[in-house]
Amino acid sequence: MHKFRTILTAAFAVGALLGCQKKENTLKIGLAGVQTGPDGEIGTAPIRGSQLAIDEWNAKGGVLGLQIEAVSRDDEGKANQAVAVAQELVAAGVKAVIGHFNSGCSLPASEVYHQAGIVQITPASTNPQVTERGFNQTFRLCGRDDQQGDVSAKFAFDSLELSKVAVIHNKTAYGQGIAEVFRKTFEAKGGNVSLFDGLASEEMDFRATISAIQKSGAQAVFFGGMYNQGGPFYNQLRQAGFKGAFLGGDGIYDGELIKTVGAKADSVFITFGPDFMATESAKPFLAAYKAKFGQDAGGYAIYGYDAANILLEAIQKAGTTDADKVSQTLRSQSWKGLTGDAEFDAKGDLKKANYVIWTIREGAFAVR
Amino acid sequence: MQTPPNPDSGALLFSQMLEILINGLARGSVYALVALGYTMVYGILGMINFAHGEIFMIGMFAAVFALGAMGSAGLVAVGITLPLAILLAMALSAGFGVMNERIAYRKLRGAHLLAPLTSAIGMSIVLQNFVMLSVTKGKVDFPRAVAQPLANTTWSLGPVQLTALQAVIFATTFALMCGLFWLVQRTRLGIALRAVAQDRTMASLCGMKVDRLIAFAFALGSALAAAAGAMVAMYQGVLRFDSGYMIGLKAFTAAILGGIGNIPGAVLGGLIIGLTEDLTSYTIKSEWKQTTAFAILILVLWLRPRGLLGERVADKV
Amino acid sequence: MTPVLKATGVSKAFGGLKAVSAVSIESHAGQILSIIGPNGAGKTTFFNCLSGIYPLDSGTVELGGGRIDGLAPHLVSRAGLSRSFQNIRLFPEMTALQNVQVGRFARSPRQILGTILRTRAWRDRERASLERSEELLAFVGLGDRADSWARALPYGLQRRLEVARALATDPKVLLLDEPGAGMNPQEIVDMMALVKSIARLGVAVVVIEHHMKLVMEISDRIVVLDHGEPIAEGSPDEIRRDPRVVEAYLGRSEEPHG
Amino acid sequence: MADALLRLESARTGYGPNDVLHGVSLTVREGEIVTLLGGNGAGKTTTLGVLSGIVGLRQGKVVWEGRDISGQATADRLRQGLVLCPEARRIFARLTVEENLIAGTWVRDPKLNKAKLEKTWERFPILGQRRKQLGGTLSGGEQQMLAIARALMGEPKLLMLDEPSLGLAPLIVEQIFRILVEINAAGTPVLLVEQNAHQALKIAHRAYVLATGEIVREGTGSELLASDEVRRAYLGED
Amino acid sequence: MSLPKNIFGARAAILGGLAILTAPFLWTRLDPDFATGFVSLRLVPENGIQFLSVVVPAALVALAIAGLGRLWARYGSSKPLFETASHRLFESPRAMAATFAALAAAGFVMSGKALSLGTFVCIHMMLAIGLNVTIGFTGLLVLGYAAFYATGAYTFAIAAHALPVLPTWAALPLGFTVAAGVGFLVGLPCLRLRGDYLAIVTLGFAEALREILRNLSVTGGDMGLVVPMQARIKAIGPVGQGHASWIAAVGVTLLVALFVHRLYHSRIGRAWIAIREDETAAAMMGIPVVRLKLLAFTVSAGLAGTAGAFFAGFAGFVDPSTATFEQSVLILAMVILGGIGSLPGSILGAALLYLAPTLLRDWFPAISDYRLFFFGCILVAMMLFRPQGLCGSPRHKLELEGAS
Repeated sequence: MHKFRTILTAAFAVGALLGCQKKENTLKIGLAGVQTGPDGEIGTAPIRGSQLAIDEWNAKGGVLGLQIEAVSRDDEGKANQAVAVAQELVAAGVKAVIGHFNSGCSLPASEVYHQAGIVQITPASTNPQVTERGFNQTFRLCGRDDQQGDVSAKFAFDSLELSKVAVIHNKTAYGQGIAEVFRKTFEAKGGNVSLFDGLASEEMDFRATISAIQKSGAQAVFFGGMYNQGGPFYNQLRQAGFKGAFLGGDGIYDGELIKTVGAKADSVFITFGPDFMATESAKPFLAAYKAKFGQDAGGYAIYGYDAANILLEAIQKAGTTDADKVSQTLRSQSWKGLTGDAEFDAKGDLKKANYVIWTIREGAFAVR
Repeated sequence: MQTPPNPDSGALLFSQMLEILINGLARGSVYALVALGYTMVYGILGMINFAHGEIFMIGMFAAVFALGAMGSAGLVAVGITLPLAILLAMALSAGFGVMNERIAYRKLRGAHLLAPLTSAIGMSIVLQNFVMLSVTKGKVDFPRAVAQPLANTTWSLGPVQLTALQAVIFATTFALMCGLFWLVQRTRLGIALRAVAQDRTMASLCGMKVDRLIAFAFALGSALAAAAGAMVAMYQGVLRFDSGYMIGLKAFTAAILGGIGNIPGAVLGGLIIGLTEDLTSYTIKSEWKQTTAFAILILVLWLRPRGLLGERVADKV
Repeated sequence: MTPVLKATGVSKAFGGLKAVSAVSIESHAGQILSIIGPNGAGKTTFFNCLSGIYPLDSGTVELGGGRIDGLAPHLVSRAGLSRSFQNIRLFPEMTALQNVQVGRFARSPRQILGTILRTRAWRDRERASLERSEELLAFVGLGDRADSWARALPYGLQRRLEVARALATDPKVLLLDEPGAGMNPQEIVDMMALVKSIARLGVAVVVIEHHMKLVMEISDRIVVLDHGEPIAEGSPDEIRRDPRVVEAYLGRSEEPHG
Repeated sequence: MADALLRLESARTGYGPNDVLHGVSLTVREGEIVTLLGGNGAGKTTTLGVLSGIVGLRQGKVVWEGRDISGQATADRLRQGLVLCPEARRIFARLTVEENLIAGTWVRDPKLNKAKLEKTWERFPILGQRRKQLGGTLSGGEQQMLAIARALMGEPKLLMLDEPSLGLAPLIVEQIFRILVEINAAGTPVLLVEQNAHQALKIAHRAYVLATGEIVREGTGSELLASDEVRRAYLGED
Repeated sequence: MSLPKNIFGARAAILGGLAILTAPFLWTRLDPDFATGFVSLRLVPENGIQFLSVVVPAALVALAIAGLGRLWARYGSSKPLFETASHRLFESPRAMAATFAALAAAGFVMSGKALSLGTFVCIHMMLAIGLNVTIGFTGLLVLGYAAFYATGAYTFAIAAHALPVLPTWAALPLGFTVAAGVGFLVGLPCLRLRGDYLAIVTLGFAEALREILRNLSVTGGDMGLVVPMQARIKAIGPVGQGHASWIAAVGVTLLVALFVHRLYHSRIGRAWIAIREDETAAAMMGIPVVRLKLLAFTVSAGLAGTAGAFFAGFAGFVDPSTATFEQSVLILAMVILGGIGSLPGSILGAALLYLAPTLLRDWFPAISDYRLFFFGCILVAMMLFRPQGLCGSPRHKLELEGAS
């Protein structure tokens, strides 16, 4: 038994050394999202945007008198990694988290933040479920898939006067979510979804699916997925002689899409926020981003930037980092950002989802 | 979920079935080309070359690199650049194949099954990440100006629409397969390859440089995979560092299905897998095509453990 | 006296080649039967047939009155036939003792739950198995090498270990495939003594051997195979004088008869 | 007597810790048939392995036409005409007869293949009849002929054979030995490893008896036929 | 056969060949012109310089470590150290209890991050120990091991939804039983196949299973399933949720290890090794080879299921990524790195391979993209230079030398 006690004491001693944490004099903010792997490029953009905002705040003297320390973590776009990252961030003592990128990551991770009582603002997870679970400190600065799918379906039925559409998705929380909302709205309006099918994320040859679309007699295709599949899908549709419209969500809003489909792409309709990048107020941000990271800001960078600014401002206004107070403050008023005025509803969603329809014109995205 | 086909569109349905057949065969012939590489290496070494899918991916990138280099040099005539790019891609991939053999396999010949398999898995991770780190995490577009004209040219053969792109794929695949057949079955080199596959000691007693012949088999398989890669890149329009994994797995499935080590078997297996997938996509749902492909594999292995055309070789005691 | 092992008309062909044709043997408890013949005569194939590794084309094998042909090797082993291999086939990554313990597999009852919980009954059996294995190691002269890796043992001792492992299955019949191969003269003498002492335990021993000296000294009876066929059978003295045997080994000395 | 074509000088080698050959020396001269006899495990096959270069030497050397070739690879020795027809025939079972033969010409000029094949069909008419058949489908005797023919395709200056009579019926064995005599008569020296002592000694000019890795007796074929050494090496008689 | 200068020449040839082959990837950049649809190639040194600036120092560090490793191998062997320690541990209930108590108590002073990381490490230890039963003990090549992990995880998640009264502890028997059952059914037809075919069939099974999980609604599709609160590991009194998970993880891992240890040191374990070493000889010893292979396969699958169900109870959600090839390869690499067939090896391998990339990412965030690249390099290098793994015995090495 003597040995046992020795071991126990030693274990405690070692543990105490490990567990000993130095006094904090910074405010830690977690930045989480996919940064490596296939989605790494698009996922890094909002994190960099947030980073930029935090740098600006630090330059101005920080918040509540504290310098802000960004703790950036890569969830690799994988759900289980996201849980691990979330637990790490909680353990690292972050007071709030901006992230994650993929809906599939935000969903499980937000449970961890919820339990730990940490404010989370996602700049890009559009799956409705993210804010549907009654977590009062989970916020979303972008639109929801149901809003997006809804807008797209109404546009397809009302403006394009389509009655028969094939709906294809990439089987992810995002893609399938948006596709299902599209189908629901479209059918509710009296339209007919002639085909509803999912594609594996690594699949790039869609000819068989396209044949099935043609067989179903669809007039147009709604694509719930990302640009890397959306581009080839569009090209192959056109090669197969399909002339109908090609609709999609924000996942295909990326310069890479245009590189793939070319300048002559026609009848492409994408739901996305209004053209924030073209506004005068975004210019300094875009310039600073390019200067810092040597790259043009991607579609979601600006959301990351706004999320950080709004979060820090709310902390400043609340005068504390306490999650309940910060959440309350966030809900209580309207926030100014590059993406327009943001007001959060009880769920943590934006009250006013401003999705507009974009199209490709002369080799660039343009509001229709 | 499926809308029932229009009763009066029987003719349309028929032509679409033919189209599915063509699409499935195009996909299948690509699998077949890649499967040949697996089968050759397995036939000669009894090892699964797990990095073969990555060689295929390297071939995709190499083709675009070659087109880019020619583009920079001002050479844009598709009729010249495309064949040249495919050849260059084949050469570069062959080099990668040889290097792969040299580093990850040669020392492990005759070792326990697990060792070469593991090093091959390691090699495939290395190659994939090398391309990701050195080229891009995102996608690369196959130059549209090269692929589009081919894709937009369609020929009607009776009720069937065949694009020039598909014709190129069929023609190249067919030519390469015939070339391989001729090489393996009709030439001295082919005899030597088969001899090495059957009895390495006797082959070296015949004066054959076994190491070089094995490296040659790797080069050959890699070149075929690169040709397939170039065509797939053209066909689907984009390529990514992880584009090789699934095709590699499918092609490997095809090789096993046909009876690994057996060249006609690999072709047959590739076509079957390709057709199965497209038929599943068309008649059931795209969602289930992987499942049906693997279900067929398991079924075949269960009923015929040597694959469809595999030979029964007596186990030595 | 009834034989323990009785093989009748055993035949086996590979492709067109008749490796073993119509070989019959009888092996009695406590006796040593040797099978000899030039290279490629089908001796090892015959052993593989007896031990269930190859299915028979025709013929029967009886062990203690029951048929064992057509049984899988592990069932043949359980029925009481054990063997060694021409090219030693130990389990190289196990100690000498563990090798022998593997041989006890079928002789200890199944107890998965007992294994996990380490019940008293399990421990008793495990100890019994261990003791028996140690006994066998000592019997073949490896008592002091119990914890050596099998692969690390010298060649001669590996052969002995293989014999101990075969004995661990409590065989009624023991087939030894070239127990003296690759040994130096002293080791061969020791091996002869060991084989004799096994027979004295009441086991029926069947030996394939090339060392004529070994064969002539230890055998009670000898069967000679050539081209898969039995060409002679008898006591060592009879075999020594049999011209067919000399011919099988040295080739024909005259032009073919008639 | 012509000069020594091949000399093995006190060769010592083995596998693992034990030596299999304890200093074996032998000589083959132009035009000879030399037989190497010995019981199982005497080291006959290992000796051929050393000569052909698939087994390394621990001591001693191999001298070919006056040059030390101990360090040379199999292919290089083959190119100089040192051809081994190995034990158990080792036919490429899934190659046709013709392809098996072509495999034997790997180090030679392929332009000569046609003529060489013609010659082979003449010498072994049975192989000519089966030229398109897979090697694995031949009978044992035919396979042995194919193995010899394949070795001959390599244009040997010295043909080494390892137990060509193994597992063959007596009539076939005689046929094989007749062929060996013919080959020798046509000018190719032969080094023959055999267990069929009587047949082998009858055709041999000279012979060696190998026992446990040592040459225990050397002499002409008829000398050895009459001696007891051979019986002892095989039958273990005292 | 080859002389030293040859080896040097060969190395130079390999390096030279690599430099030429990788040149287009390292030193050029593709510039697509979306207007014309052509692409051009431009020489840019940055790509290559960045890549080499990470890889070359890493290679130098690796060489230094390898040098140290050689010294260690020459002057002291790792095997007795780990094997003896683990043997002593698992043979003594008192040592087990002490270890458990010490680790559990350490949870009080461990940070939340360390607790979560530790729990994940434990889950992977269970997986590595389980896979070692097939690959290490019995020599059966299983490439789709993650499929059984997913089976366990989904089984528990679905059951917890169907039975709202299901307690957390039910995860273990449930995960084990169902995954073992699935393993049995998959193994039944497969075990007649040759080694590498088995590898492929299990891989195919894993891929098909992942597709099925992604397609069915009962499994929640790609989004996966959230495990109801009542079935998760909860805080107990002063012990927080993270700490409770850690204690449970340590306990289950020790039990799993003890289970395997006891099987290994019994007639069943000896029979498994015998089958791995020589199937025919094993059969001649009266071992029913197919039945024991099936047993190993079933037990191994069951252990993966246990780990999976534990994961579900711990993480609170499951998704199809539990069945990916990447996950399978990770577990395989743990077993191989630790040493095939060695129980402490699996434990060590799991700890190293799970912790190393995570810590690397935290300490050197700049090279976090390179972690998989290095992971692959380690797999290849391990097979070439130390195929027996960290704790393995040098048998495979001998085989290699015999072959060359």
